Amino acid sequence: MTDGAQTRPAPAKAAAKIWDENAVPRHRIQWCPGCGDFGVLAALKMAVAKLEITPSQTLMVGGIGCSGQIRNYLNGNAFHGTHGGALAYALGAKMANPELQVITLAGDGDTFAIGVENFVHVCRRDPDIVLVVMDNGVYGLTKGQHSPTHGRGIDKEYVLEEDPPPFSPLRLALTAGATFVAQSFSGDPKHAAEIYVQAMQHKGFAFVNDFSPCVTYNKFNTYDWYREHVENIPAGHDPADLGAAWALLDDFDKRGRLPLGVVHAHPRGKKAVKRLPIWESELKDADIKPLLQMFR
Amino acid sequence: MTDGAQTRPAPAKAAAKIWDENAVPRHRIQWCPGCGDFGVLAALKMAVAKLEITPSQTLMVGGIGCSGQIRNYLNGNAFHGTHGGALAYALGAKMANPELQVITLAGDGDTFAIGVENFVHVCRRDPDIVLVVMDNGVYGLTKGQHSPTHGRGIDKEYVLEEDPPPFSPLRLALTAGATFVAQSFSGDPKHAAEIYVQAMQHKGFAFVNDFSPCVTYNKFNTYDWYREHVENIPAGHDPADLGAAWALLDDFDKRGRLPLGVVHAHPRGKKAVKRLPIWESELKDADIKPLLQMFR
Amino acid sequence: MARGLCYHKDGSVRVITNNLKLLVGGVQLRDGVLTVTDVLGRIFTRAGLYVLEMERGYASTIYGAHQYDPMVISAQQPLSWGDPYVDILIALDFDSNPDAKDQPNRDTVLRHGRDLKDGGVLLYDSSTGEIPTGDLERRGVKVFPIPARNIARDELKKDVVKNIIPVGALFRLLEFDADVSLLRGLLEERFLRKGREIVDLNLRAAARGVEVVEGVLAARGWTDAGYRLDALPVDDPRLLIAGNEALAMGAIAGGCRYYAGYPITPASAILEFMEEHLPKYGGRAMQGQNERESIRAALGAAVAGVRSMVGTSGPGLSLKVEEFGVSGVTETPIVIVDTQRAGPSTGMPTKSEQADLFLAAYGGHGEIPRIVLAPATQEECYTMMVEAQNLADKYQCPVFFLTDLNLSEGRKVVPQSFFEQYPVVVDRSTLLREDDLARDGNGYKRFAVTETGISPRLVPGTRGAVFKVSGSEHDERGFVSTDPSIRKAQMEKRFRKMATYLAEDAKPPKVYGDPAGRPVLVGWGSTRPVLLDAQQRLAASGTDVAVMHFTHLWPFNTSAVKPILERAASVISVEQNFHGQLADVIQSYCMVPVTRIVKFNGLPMYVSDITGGVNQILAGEVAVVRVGVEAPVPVKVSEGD
Amino acid sequence: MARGLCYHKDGSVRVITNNLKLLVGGVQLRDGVLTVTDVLGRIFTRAGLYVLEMERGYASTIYGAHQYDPMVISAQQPLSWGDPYVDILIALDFDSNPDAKDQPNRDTVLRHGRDLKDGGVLLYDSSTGEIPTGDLERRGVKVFPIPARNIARDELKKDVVKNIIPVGALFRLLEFDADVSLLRGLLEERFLRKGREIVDLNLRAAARGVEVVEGVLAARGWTDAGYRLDALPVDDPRLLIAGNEALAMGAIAGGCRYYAGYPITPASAILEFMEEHLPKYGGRAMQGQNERESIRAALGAAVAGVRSMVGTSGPGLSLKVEEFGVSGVTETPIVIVDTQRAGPSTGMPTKSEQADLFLAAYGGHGEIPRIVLAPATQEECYTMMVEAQNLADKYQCPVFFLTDLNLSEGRKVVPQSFFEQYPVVVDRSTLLREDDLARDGNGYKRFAVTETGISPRLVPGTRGAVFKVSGSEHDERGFVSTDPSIRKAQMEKRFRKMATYLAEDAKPPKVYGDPAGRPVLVGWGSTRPVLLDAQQRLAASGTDVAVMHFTHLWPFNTSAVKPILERAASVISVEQNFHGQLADVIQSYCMVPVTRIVKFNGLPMYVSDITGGVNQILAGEVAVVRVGVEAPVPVKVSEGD
Ligand SMILES: Cc1ncc(C[n+]2csc(CCOP(=O)(O)OP(=O)(O)O)c2C)c(N)n1
Ligand SMILES: Cc1ncc(C[n+]2csc(CCOP(=O)(O)OP(=O)(O)O)c2C)c(N)n1
Ligand code: SF4
Ligand code: SF4
Ligand SMILES: [Mg+2]
Ligand SMILES: [Mg+2]
Repeated sequence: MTDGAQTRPAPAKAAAKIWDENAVPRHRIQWCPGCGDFGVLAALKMAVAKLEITPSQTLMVGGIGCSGQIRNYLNGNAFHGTHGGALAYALGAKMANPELQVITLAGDGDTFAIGVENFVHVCRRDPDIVLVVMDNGVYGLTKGQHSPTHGRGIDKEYVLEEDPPPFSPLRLALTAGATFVAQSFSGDPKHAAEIYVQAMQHKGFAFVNDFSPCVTYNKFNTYDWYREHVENIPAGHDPADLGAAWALLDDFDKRGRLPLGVVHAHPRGKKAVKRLPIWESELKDADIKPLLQMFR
Repeated sequence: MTDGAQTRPAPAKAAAKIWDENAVPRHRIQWCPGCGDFGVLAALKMAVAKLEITPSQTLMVGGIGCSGQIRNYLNGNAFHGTHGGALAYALGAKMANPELQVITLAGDGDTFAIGVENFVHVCRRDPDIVLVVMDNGVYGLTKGQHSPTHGRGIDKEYVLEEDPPPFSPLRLALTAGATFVAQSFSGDPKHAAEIYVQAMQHKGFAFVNDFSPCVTYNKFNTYDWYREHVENIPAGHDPADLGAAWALLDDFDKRGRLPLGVVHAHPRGKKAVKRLPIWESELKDADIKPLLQMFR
Repeated sequence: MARGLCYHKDGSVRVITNNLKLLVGGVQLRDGVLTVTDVLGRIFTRAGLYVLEMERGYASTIYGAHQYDPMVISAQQPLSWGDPYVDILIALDFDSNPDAKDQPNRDTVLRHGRDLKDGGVLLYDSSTGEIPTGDLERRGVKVFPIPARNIARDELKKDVVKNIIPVGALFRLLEFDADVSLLRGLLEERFLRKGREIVDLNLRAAARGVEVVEGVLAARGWTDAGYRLDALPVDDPRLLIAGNEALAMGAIAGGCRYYAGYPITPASAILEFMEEHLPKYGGRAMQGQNERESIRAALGAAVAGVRSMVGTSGPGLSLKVEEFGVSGVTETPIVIVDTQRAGPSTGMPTKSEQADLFLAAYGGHGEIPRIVLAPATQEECYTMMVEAQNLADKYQCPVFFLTDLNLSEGRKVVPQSFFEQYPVVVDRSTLLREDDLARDGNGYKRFAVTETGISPRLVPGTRGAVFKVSGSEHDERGFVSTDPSIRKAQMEKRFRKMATYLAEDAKPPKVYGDPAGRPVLVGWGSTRPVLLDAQQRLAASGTDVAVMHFTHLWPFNTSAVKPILERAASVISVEQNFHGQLADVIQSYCMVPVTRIVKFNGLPMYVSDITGGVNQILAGEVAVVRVGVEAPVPVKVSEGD
Repeated sequence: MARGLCYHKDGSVRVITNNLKLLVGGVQLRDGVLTVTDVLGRIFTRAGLYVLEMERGYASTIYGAHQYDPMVISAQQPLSWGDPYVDILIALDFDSNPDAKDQPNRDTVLRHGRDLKDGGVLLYDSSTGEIPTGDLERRGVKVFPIPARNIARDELKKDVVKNIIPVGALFRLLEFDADVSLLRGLLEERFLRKGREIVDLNLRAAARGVEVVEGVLAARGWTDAGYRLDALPVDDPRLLIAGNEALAMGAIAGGCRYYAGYPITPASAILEFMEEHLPKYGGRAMQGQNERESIRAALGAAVAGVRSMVGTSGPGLSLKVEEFGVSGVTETPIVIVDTQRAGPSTGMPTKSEQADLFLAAYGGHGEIPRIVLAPATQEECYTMMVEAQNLADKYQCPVFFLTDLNLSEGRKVVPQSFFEQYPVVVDRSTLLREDDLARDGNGYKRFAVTETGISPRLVPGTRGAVFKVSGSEHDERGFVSTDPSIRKAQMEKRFRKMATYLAEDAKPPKVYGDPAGRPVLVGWGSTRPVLLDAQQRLAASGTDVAVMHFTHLWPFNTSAVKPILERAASVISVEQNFHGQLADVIQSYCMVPVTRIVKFNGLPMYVSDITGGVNQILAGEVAVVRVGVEAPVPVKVSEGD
């Protein structure tokens, strides 16, 4: 599949259209009509077009779920492995080739249930990759079971081990040391796109939790419900200030609101690394003689 | 192996000695001389003796590591499965039989590295079990590699994905919704024992992070280092107040101190459940006829 | 094999009664394919007919893919689902596939029209216009266009009743339920609490379906459609039940009181069943937060003494492998249900396969005793699950219960009395009672080395003793040890349990026909019905074969199998996987060469696949037949994970 | 087999030169067992002697267990580690075992004294008093009590030099390095930067050891100890190297530039080696936070085009199973090292076993192509790892590299020139170059269906094309599909790679001796040396057997093996596992019966285990010999995980 780069140079104008190539044609996309993931797809295309990224320079790693299918709905390299593993593949790919724009796209079940083992540690490792979670509170693809964010906004007691309360992805990310933590709403793709752009520009691990309603299996956290509960982060907020980030989350929680925008963004000093050797030319004259001395 | 219960009734005085039965004799314990885990073992025995628990009513689930071996160093039922799985086994055992005193004993690598997938979700589920983590900042049993708490107190930049910064077990527990979060120091077994007692009395998931120095592989976080950095939580602190818990952690962090004591304790309303049916007598008259109707 | 209508010698056409296969197709989630087949299946069942619905046609996406659901209906319990050919095709989709603009018709017709028998019936939604069906009509197919969507939307002003219109139409052309009593009965059960008018609206919809059909019959001057269904007297109530439902009930009956699972197709239904019903029996069911939490929690419950089970499918089984060893070495009983789907990796999550035998038998580092069972039918899903619960308890090791997607989700008619009368036994005699302890005093050894290999198990909380249980090698009391002699004794003790199992509990494969000097078809699990169907069809065409079918796969029962296969003329394994996994195992234990008919393209094994394969192999053309056409389906649609 | 001293016909005793086995034992972490054997091993190697140190004796706890480290030293490369019997026993432990109060001596003597040959030598630390060794002396054992701990503590005032005292003593009684030049050389390399006095102190310690020995010799009127070692001229420099070190270097030489591992015995050493050295070659090594993160990150790096590897042992391999399928279906190359240890589950983490063949060959739901290799020696750990890197790249599937604890940690002398002269080839010709793309234009298909089954692989970032890679079944471009014909084509394409591998790259098993009409011993991996040793010993006792040894285990090379084994008189598989896993595979593919000599008690396979087993089997007594004594070790110590 050509990335279009070679057939035509990729000037800003042309860029947008390139992203429709090497992708499942629109009419064959198998999301339910109205699925929030359409908004994420639109926002994602706006973002990569805005940044004039070349598809061949991109590697999208999809989770398993309705959401993860997004990887095949636009141009760019795509990989998809096991449920919950997306972040770990992305970590390795980025460590191997820092020149790639690595974007991880997964669901809330994939990332926070089975995938939390990777989420927590990738926040600590801070690879320069983006994670967009399509958070719909359910396991869509398996027909609507509860995900770790299910119950958002529902006022009830959680009295049995079988039925744990939801947790906050943003707080978990901050606790684990994520250097970029943001939230968006696929009901507002333009705004979401702006946040994705910042995430892609961030040097380090950039986590965007996107409210992406499941119109089929989550009848509570609907578009309307989100519209009533989301609120943009005030202009005054300083994302670099971790304390302010926590305070902001506390304040929104108290007021029963869901923040949209960048909660925290504070890049860590990192050591620059080159792409690892791949080609024979780069590998052929590896001399192991110096290693042999230690065995004498 | 008898738990001694049947050979003699278990009055408070006798209790203490009971815990030495059905256990690896002291002189065969294979921890390094001075290992912090000796302190945890002493504290644990004090706690169960104080509460006059019967060994046969106890189920200890050990992690894999030097620490996990503690399960065989005192009386009581003990189970030990895979690395990182201790909390999940304990969860199932407690759900099955709420009458058991279930105590999970594991290392920081076992719990926070490979086991974080269970730690986070068990905090949410809030089973009425105790977890004591023997936190030494290293993988002791595999000869000293870094655990997720390695680097505590070391002032350095973390500039590569290979070398992630440590995280705070207490903050992670609070974020995930743990209802009892405490910290102890095996250098002070008496105080640790008091905390274990509170943990065992807590109705819900009780997490105690115990600083348990590895004298062989962690030459930085030594007994002396801890003695210089630990500080008891002030009497005024209200563990029931979650906000206060966070504030306390912030305050200690700012001052470069490590809190000892109960940071947070606030039981959730829970539904009482009976031990699940086990014996033929309890199982034999299960009538499935009512279920059949749905297939007509 | 007979295709299409039956002809009298005089050439006149006879109407086929109570013996047909129909297929309902449409767009997933939108067109209500399963709503329609559920209504049809239940009503036919109540009418005393046998319904078999073992082929699942859906995609691993929620909306928009092509979905279909074939159904065999007959007066007797059908031998099997037979072949792809259908008598009646009901196409619920009303729009054209944008990828087939040149072919102005619908996915369902386009994909399944070729399987429609000569003289069969096509019933399709013509709301967006009629479609050219000349080619079909030339084959004698009777075509009934019904603008169901439009009728529902424009006349009845309620989109959802669109599903009932083809039901009415179908009933009319099958001259079935003329007084609508059966349909009314079902509708009232479902909707009466929502109000009589809903029921009436649905009945009007059905009536409109009838009208349209009658219009076509009149216009074409047809007296009938060539097929009819007659209700039969029902001796005792019948159930239309899926494998997952049957095995879940078997678990409850067998004493399982703790269940954990992580959602996965096609095992999720077991989790949902258990979450809804297990608490009624004093048990608990938990949706794990990941694959390992579920099996570990289940093992924890088992350690506490409760009969415990997990259910999953391929990917989830792979993620549980390390826990097989925990169960094996700690001797903690666990039943592991694997509703096999097409792998490897995510593979084809909504397609059926039998490719996890290797994983169940050989998965895991090191070596543990284990038992692998594979039921063939919904009935065995129930009875063998009761057995599985007892075996796990007795042998204190993992018991794998292998179904597959078609068996787990496929539905079959089973008399209610079958479940009511099956004698369930719950035997927990390997558990220690408090008085046992009192008797043998202080000496309790969890891993006592015994003749049978089975060591009495202590339930924690029992006063008088404690256990030390470890995944590390241990001595009889459970303390960690690497003493070579202790290691040897414990390994041998654990594996003696498998010798005991083979001697006391393993059921030999069922043999149908006389294998001596004949080709023997071997198979396992859900393919038994097609194997027996193929055996009859081969006999009819003059080829006598015997069938050997395995439900108890592991440990392999060499002494029961080898002598039989050594007497056979040849051995042909029929499996839904690539390698012929059972074939490899048989060769390893019996050292007789096994030729293979394998199918791994996601479609069910059909009778004609087997008869065709057998003829090729017996003709000496090949040793391995890989079933499947090379031609891609006529319509391309993308699919999900 | 000859035990103890050699006697002339005239009955006088000859001194054995440059051919002995010694064993150093003591308390783990405390007594410096490995420090002593490292010093000995390096010095003997420099002296032109061949050292073989393949038996690991330690516990899965850090401190306090009994540790021992046997070492064969000889003038020629020894055939194998032979038998448990030792010529010289060096006991570093100086306190008595509280569980053996009645026996006032040390674990080392108590455990290994019985393996000491008649006329052998015992050298023990007598700091806490002398011990009764009458029973040993009655067998002609020369006993040398040395109060090493006291000398170090009281005279030399430095505890650590206690380890050098027995070294000096040993050298004296072997009449080796009389001018201390070799010892001084090593000590200077190690300690000179810390100061001359450290070196001198150690030399004084050694000298004190010499004095004590001379004291004993004089007192007993012994002229010598019956053994001596003479330094030999060294043609080219020699290395004393472990399997893990050799394979890690092989990976670097073979182009691996990304390594990930989660610490686990005995694989951790590979991780530590890679963390230290891989960056020097532009690569990166990462300690995973869990078993899955490590292999997933490695797969991610491989997707990015980098040669990538993970290393683990049993439990970690079980946790990676789901990723085997990802590698298989996404056709992402990965080398997976499994340093096998005794399972199942946590099992015996510090004991060696060969019980993961089933998992490597059959592990995972569904079916994937895969390659399984098992080197036999340190040399092959290097050369076959280079091969593994190329195979993974060419066949784009998981390549399993099975060592075991003894091979991975065991050390052997290998000439440096072996590594310097081995012609390393790095072949990445299955990767697409930008100009290839330009040539075949827009049509890039990641999963193109080819004759060989191999599809050219795109490195992401290459301008001109992109890939869509999925763990779900897919079409040639990588888009998800369940079209039956596409599925069939992709499954067959993937498995054609194995046919290509067997035709182009699979190395047949090595056969030693003429199998025709003879018993054939089959084995795999690290047991080759003992197999060949046993073959010679059997020949000496009049039993001619051939040996067939596998390094390329999977896919099974039937056409290369079956004809040979069919000509054999009988087939005897020798394996360090319970089932005889290779035996089962051979029976499955060759359909010849395979008898078995299996050992699974944690001890290495000894020559006498094989010769004894072969004689039993050939005598027709049994079909399976399970090696191992039933008597527990004389001293009970608890152990850890
Ligand atoms: C190991 C494993 N377990 C279970 C599944 C089944 N499964 C597929 S998608 C999914 C969860 C999807 O939920 P989410 O990640 O929130 O994505 P969504 O469909 O909601 O977008 C599950 C459990 C699987 N594919 N692999
Ligand atoms: C699946 C698996 N991977 C790796 C190991 C090896 N292993 C044993 S203990 C351990 C970590 C121990 O660290 P910690 O949990 O902190 O316990 P400690 O020894 O420090 O008390 C590891 C990685 C294992 N047993 N199982
Ligand atoms: S099920 Fe939910 S998440 Fe999945 S496609 Fe439909 S709306 Fe979207
Ligand atoms: S290695 Fe460390 S943790 Fe392990 S026993 Fe020794 S001191 Fe304790
Ligand atoms: Mg979701
Ligand atoms: Mg630790």
